[in-house]
Amino acid sequence: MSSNLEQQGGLPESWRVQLPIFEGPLDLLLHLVKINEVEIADIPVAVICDQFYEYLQLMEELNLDIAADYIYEAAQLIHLKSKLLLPRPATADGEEAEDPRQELVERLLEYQRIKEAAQSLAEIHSVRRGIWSRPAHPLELEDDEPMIDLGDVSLHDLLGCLKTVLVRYEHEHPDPLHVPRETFTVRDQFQRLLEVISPDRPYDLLTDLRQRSCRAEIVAAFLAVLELAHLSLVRFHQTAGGEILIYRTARELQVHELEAIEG
Amino acid sequence: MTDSGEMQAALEAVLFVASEPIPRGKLLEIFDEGEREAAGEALDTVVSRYGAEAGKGVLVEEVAGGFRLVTRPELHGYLRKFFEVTGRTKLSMAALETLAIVAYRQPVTGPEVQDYRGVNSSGVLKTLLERRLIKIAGRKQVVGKPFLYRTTREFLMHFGLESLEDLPPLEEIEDVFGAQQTPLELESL
Amino acid sequence: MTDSGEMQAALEAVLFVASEPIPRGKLLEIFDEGEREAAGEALDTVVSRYGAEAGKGVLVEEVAGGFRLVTRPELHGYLRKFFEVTGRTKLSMAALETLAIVAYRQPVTGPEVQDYRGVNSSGVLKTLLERRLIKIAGRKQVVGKPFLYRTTREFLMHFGLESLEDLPPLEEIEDVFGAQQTPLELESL
Repeated sequence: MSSNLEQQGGLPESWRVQLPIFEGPLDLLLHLVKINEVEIADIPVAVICDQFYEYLQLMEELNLDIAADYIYEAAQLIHLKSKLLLPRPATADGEEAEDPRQELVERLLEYQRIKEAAQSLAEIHSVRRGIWSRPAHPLELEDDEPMIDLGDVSLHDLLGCLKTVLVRYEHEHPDPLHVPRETFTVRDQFQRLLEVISPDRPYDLLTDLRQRSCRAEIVAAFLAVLELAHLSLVRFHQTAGGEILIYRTARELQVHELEAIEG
Repeated sequence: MTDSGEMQAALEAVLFVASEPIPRGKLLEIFDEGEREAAGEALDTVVSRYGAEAGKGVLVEEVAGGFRLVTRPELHGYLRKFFEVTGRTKLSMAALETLAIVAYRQPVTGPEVQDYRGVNSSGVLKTLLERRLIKIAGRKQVVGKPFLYRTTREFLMHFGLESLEDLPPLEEIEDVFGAQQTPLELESL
Repeated sequence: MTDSGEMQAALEAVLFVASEPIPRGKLLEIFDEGEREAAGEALDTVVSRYGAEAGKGVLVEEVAGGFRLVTRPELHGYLRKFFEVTGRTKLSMAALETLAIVAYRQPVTGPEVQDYRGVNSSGVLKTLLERRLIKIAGRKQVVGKPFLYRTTREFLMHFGLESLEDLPPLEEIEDVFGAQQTPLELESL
């Protein structure tokens, strides 16, 4: 049996024509066990691992999205395969160590049971899908709103109700309309001024400040001018008429200096 | 060819599920055209069968140009009694909403609950108190000194929670219900 | 003393009006205490009468711990035709697998479901929650406190089960690696 498998190696040709759709990596593994006609308990890891990997390559060729779940499982298989190549050390009391495949086998057996259970649920479902009950309408007996049996109320319902309340509350209490307040930063003003002030052309400070849109911007611009002076990036000259003129100095602005300014 | 028994069964099933009177013609449309005459006879059989049998609680009524199944009027008392019996374990949506507010905003007062829900909630709070899902936990030291409500141990048991800390945080609503619905700004509350 | 015919009629009327399974005890509560035994017999009569008659479109089923009236499944085609709806939508294999895990291994967490299936299952769990086939039943007291899921009464109703004990038995776990295990054949690897 084993030698057959080894010769067989890859996936059957028919696969290349019709790619089955699997519910997940475990489903694929079960399928591989089936087409190789082996017992789950006796799973030939090396062969299955190669075929699993080949399936993933096929998916890639077909530009199918390979879910992370498959990749994770492939890594597990490769790890298991390598473990099996190493001789197993006997345990202290001389018994043979646990079969490294045990965990995988148990998972597969459990998954197979679940698949079978799902299949029988599917059969029941296909018959019972045809059953109709009467919609609840208590015949004008009670003018009650729909009631839900306390036994059927779960956390999910409670969360649903909370969501209803919150959405409705928000709908009935809309946020007060607010005009976003423009904020002026010293750094913005700093950069703006650096661009307009030149070494050879006088720049009139008061004229600039008067052109600002509001008091907040004036304050920011004024602080920016002080900052420029502090860093020796500008020099001032006051005229006899009281005008304050600004000139750019030769000093270069350092990056860390800009970053230090309030943004 | 559909046999009469199956026709009767099909007609009965449709009448059972429908909540409004169905005109004869519409009822017979579930069968092929060639079978409508036989189906008409089957319908008459269903109607007379419901009328004749003893121990029937339901009859076929012809009203407003259609047929419908209704309970026999003289059984009204039993139905009323039944709804009293089942009503004891039922909660209205209003009660559930209130319960959700108390759970997430406890301790909370009646007026606060009313504010969240936009409607007077004292009746619902009373129901929840009777069901032992909430309890009075003191009074709030504000004008009027309203009662403060909290959820009970029964509440925790009902929802399989060990403690209030196990209540899913509000953000998890998105996980459970999906975010594609109305975007909810939780911070705004 | 209420005669059996009236009892049967009353029970039928209640079953007709209630749209969900009603436990036997609750059904009988509509009668006086001294009459409950006779009422029990009347109930059995109603159930067997619905089962026996030909040309019936409706039957009494015992499901989720109670009795309810439902249409016979083979009439699905007629109902679909009349109401022009597809009825219950199908459940995907992924949903059925997940449902099987929750049903047989409950209470179970999302990460555990993912472990059993080998694939991320949060979307499927959400679908099942929305269809009320499963519910959140608390949190597991482990790191991350994941939600615990259980099947609902709706699940029992959907699959015609009286209780969870009626689930078809899961194939027994074979003790593959039991004491007298065959030594592993290395050449088979």
